[in-house]
Amino acid sequence: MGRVVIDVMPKPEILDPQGKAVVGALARLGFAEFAGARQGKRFELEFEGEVDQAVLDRAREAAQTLLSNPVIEDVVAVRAASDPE
Amino acid sequence: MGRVVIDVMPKPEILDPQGKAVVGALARLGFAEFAGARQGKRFELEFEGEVDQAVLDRAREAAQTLLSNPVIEDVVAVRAASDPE
Amino acid sequence: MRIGVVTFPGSLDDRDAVRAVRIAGGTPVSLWHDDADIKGVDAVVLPGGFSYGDYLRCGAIARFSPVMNEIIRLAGPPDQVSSGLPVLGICNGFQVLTESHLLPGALVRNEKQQFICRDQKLRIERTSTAWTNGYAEGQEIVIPLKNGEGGFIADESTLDRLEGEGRVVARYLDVNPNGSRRDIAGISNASGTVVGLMPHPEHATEAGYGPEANNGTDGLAFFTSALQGVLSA
Amino acid sequence: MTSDSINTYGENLDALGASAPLTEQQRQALDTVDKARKTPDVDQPWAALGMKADEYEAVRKILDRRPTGSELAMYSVMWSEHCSYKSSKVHLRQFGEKTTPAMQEHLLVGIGENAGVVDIGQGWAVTFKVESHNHPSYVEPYQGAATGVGGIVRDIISMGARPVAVMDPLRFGALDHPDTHRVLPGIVAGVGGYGNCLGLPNIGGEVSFDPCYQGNPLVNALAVGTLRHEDIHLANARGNGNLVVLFGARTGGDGIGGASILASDTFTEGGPTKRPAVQVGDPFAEKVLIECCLDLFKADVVQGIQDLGAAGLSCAFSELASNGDGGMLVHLDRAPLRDSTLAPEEILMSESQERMMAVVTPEDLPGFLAITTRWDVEATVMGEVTETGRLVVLWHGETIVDVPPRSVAHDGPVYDRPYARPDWMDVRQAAVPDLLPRPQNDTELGELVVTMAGTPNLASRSWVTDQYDRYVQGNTAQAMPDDAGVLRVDESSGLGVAIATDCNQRFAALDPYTGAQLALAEAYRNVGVAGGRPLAVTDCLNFGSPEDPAVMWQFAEAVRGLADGCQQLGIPVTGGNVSLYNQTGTTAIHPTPVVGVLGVLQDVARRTPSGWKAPGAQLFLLGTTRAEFSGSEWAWSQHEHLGGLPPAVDLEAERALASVMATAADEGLVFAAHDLSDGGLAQALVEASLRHGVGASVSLDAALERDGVDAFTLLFAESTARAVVAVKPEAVEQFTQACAGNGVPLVELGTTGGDSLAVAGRFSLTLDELRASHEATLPAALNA
Ligand SMILES: Nc1ncnc2c1ncn2[C@@H]1O[C@H](COP(=O)(O)OP(=O)(O)O)[C@@H](O)[C@H]1O
Ligand SMILES: [Mg+2]
Repeated sequence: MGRVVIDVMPKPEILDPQGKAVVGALARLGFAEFAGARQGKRFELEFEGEVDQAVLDRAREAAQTLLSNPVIEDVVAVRAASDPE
Repeated sequence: MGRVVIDVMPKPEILDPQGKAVVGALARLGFAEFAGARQGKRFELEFEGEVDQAVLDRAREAAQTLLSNPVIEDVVAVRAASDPE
Repeated sequence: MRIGVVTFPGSLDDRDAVRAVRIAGGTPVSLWHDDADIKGVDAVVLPGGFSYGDYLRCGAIARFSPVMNEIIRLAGPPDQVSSGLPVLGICNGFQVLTESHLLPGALVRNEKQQFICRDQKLRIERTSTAWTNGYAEGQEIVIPLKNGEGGFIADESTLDRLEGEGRVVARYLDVNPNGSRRDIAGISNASGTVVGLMPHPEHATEAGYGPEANNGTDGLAFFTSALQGVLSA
Repeated sequence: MTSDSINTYGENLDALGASAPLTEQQRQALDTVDKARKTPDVDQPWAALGMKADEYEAVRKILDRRPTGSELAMYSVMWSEHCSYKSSKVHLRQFGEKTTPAMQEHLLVGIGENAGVVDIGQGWAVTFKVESHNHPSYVEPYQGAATGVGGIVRDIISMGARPVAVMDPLRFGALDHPDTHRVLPGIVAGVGGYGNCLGLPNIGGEVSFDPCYQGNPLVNALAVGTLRHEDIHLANARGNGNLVVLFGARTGGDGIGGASILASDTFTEGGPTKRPAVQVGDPFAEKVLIECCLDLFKADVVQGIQDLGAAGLSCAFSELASNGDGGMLVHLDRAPLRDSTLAPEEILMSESQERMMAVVTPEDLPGFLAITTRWDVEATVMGEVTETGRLVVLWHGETIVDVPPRSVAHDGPVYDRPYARPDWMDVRQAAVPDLLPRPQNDTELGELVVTMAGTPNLASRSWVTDQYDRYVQGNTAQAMPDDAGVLRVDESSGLGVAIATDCNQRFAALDPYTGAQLALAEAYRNVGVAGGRPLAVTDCLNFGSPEDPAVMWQFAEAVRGLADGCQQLGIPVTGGNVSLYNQTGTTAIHPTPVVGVLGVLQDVARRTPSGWKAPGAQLFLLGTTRAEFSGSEWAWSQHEHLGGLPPAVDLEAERALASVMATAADEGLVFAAHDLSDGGLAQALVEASLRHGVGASVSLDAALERDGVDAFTLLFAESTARAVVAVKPEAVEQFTQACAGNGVPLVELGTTGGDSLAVAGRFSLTLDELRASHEATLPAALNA
């Protein structure tokens, strides 16, 4: 069973209310050193078999059509679960 | 400016309705080869300075107290933005 | 006049939209997400709710349903000036419209990170649409707002363009409940046929069951407008 | 029918979950009935499953052998306090015994079914029920509260009704306690997250703060459904050869042992498996399930539907069989699983959410599956109804359960636990609040009105209620912050219902018998004031450990009080829920018998709202005020005092008040009416003025003279059977006569209007300062 990891983050220029809320909460809990935060999504897709380039291409296609909204989000990574980021 | 990436995923034994919905939608869009999906969160925290072990420890603490709900989620990675997963 | 109301799995306000169409004097026609046939309706309402649980992103999964493929085709490109099928997306329906790229921008989590339900004051800013021609320009109305992800965002140039082309249909007054950029509550496509609105006019069409203000029927004109527009077309 | 003969429904083989055969090793390890017979002396973990030694012995006796692991799982979970009501049953009987034939007139389905059903006229019926989800909400506030809403809604669906509203009586520790800040936002978000996503308007509830709930918040959830008389369905498995179909979500490891371990004993660490300790709800799946069930009922392709809640399949199999012909054969390995490693015992105990079980005739199966397919709901034929009188469960063909279903579902142990009025009640009741310092002059009195408007228990609840959709479905005539939620049931006639839930736990702590009646009286009054004619009661009895005789006494007294009260008011208890073991360490919560009352309005357009909208209405105070401060919000919030005897109950006066208010609503005599409860007259005037920003000018003199009390008492005492009413000027005469005719004392207070609350000769408070106090408290505490 192979696994593909897809990371989706809000575009840097887009306001990220969740990230803003996280910074506020971090500060209140004494983690003020983290002055910025953004919150995105991480998907793990399971695939029957090896994850090769063809699978990654398909996963990227899925990431771009369904798993992210290009108006506000970027697909920042598509990789096999074992690969480095 | 350093950046810490934190990955949080629903615990494997916990129902993940979002992941379920993603699998269903993928299948309808013709990506049926991805038979399983889980959806988690990815946080990027910004830090003024280098990200060293001490910062990562603090980030892990933040991940475990605020950014994840230990009852239903696992912190699967805490790393410097440039580090491999 | 036949107005279609789409039901996706997880749609909630579909029955309310049907009722609103009927109160306005139209004939509601129920449309099913899985059926590309829109039964020759004159206009379509995409109702509020949590289509597919709003998992992934609000409206993202509904956007790929057979009925939406057909609606997207009939509505025409967002910037075309000649008019296509009139579509009103309310709340989740608005989210479906932005996910479908029939309208620009996106709707994100409320600034306060909480679901909010309140009687919301709006100003109608564009009346040359299929859904707001029954209002006076600048008219202030109160209709319910209820959403968790109702913050309208777009990049500055898109916002400028929307303003410049007069495509902001309604703006929040008094309180910006969800952090929407420039207090935007609703927008339209270029021709004014497709309108997305975060608050719920269908919940303000019947005296006694809507907000206290103005008898609670401030939303009715969205539906009577559609009948007007369709008649005069 | 065996697993072979089911093939006669060849085209529906999809519905027969296929599973891989057992390996020889797995077969060896399986605890079958055969094996149980041959190995009588195996040690079984009955104690870890929350069973007592004599209960385990009783099971052995019923079966005439040791139970298999699966049987033990079923008995332990079904005989837990939560499922069997073993400690409460002997007392709850009173609800039935004290229901007179007259009270049954409107009762279509009474206690004992998934939810009671009440006839509201014109062929319409309403079903409603309140349930607790206290412990799970403490462990995981969001999911605990969410799944609490999900569970009660499934009860309503199983009766054949369309769910139309929810309510949420909530109780937390002190507002400034850190744990309140952990649990409250999550619980509120969970109630909203699930209810909003189901498309059910939230039309009311409670938010109460008291240190007794620190470490044990109470999350009660009430659901309401509507149906036509002919649509009532009962969950039972009748008809030899009829099929038992499991549909909805897949079964996972959620909440295994939850029913027995979470709800019957205080928390135990870890547990035997590393299965998830909490259930996660999927409101989308439940919304689809609602529509799917309604379509199934409409198409008439089901005999009955049972919801899966606590005790999951164990409960559904045994209750369906026990309520029906008494036999059932089940192939457990067909259950679609989310986690393929689950053992049969775990599948039987799993409390995975969003599942239902239907009894379907073989002829109806294709129609049934067509509907589940349309809604994309997974459905699996698990087995069939038999006439054997036995519930037989097979696992890959091996018999792992063979029991009389009644012994599991209905003939569990019954305890008449010892109870005794604790001695400390004397001390508590003797500690009257008479000597507590009071305002010294009118200025201080005015200041107290402002302060009280902002105490945690009296402050505006909108921080909570603004997170709930009250508009969806378009039938909400009235919701928060009015006294009762009012729903239209019939769109053409306007026929509808009013519902309120109430309980003042401090009153119940001072005297549980009276306290329960006061909860009933308050909910009844809220419904009555809105113009509803009260018809039926549901209750959620939240108490500490029944093994503590003092708690058991509180419980017995509360039930007796509630049953007597219902009898006197002539409205039956139609269903409810008992939640015991609510305590932190050995300290029990205050007894908290939450009572929900449902009333009928012939036309909800005629309801009476709680706040006045316009100047010029005549204000009257109905009822009599006495110096009743024990358990009051004033004594508690200003002096942290709790002692004495609670206010006197006068159910005849409540009935008269409700009757006047029903007439006033029908005949359109009044603009607004607000009942008096926590915080007394002062708080009622404040709330009714703030509601639409229209103040009032009142004089206390007439009331002071008539009742012989001082201004402080008139403003803050919590005497019952009272309301403030804004009467239409032209109807004063008629209204006064209605009061006289019903023996309801009335005294003039003044008129509505202005932007302040002015009390002649004493003080005048601007609505702005009152609003600032009333609205600041919750946001200030919770947004921090
Ligand atoms: N948790 C809640 N959910 C929904 N409504 C609530 C909740 N708590 C309080 N409310 C509503 O707020 C209003 C004021 O509550 P409360 O003061 O307890 O009413 P009352 O004293 O009339 O019983 C009522 O309309 C009540 O239904
Ligand atoms: Mg009240």
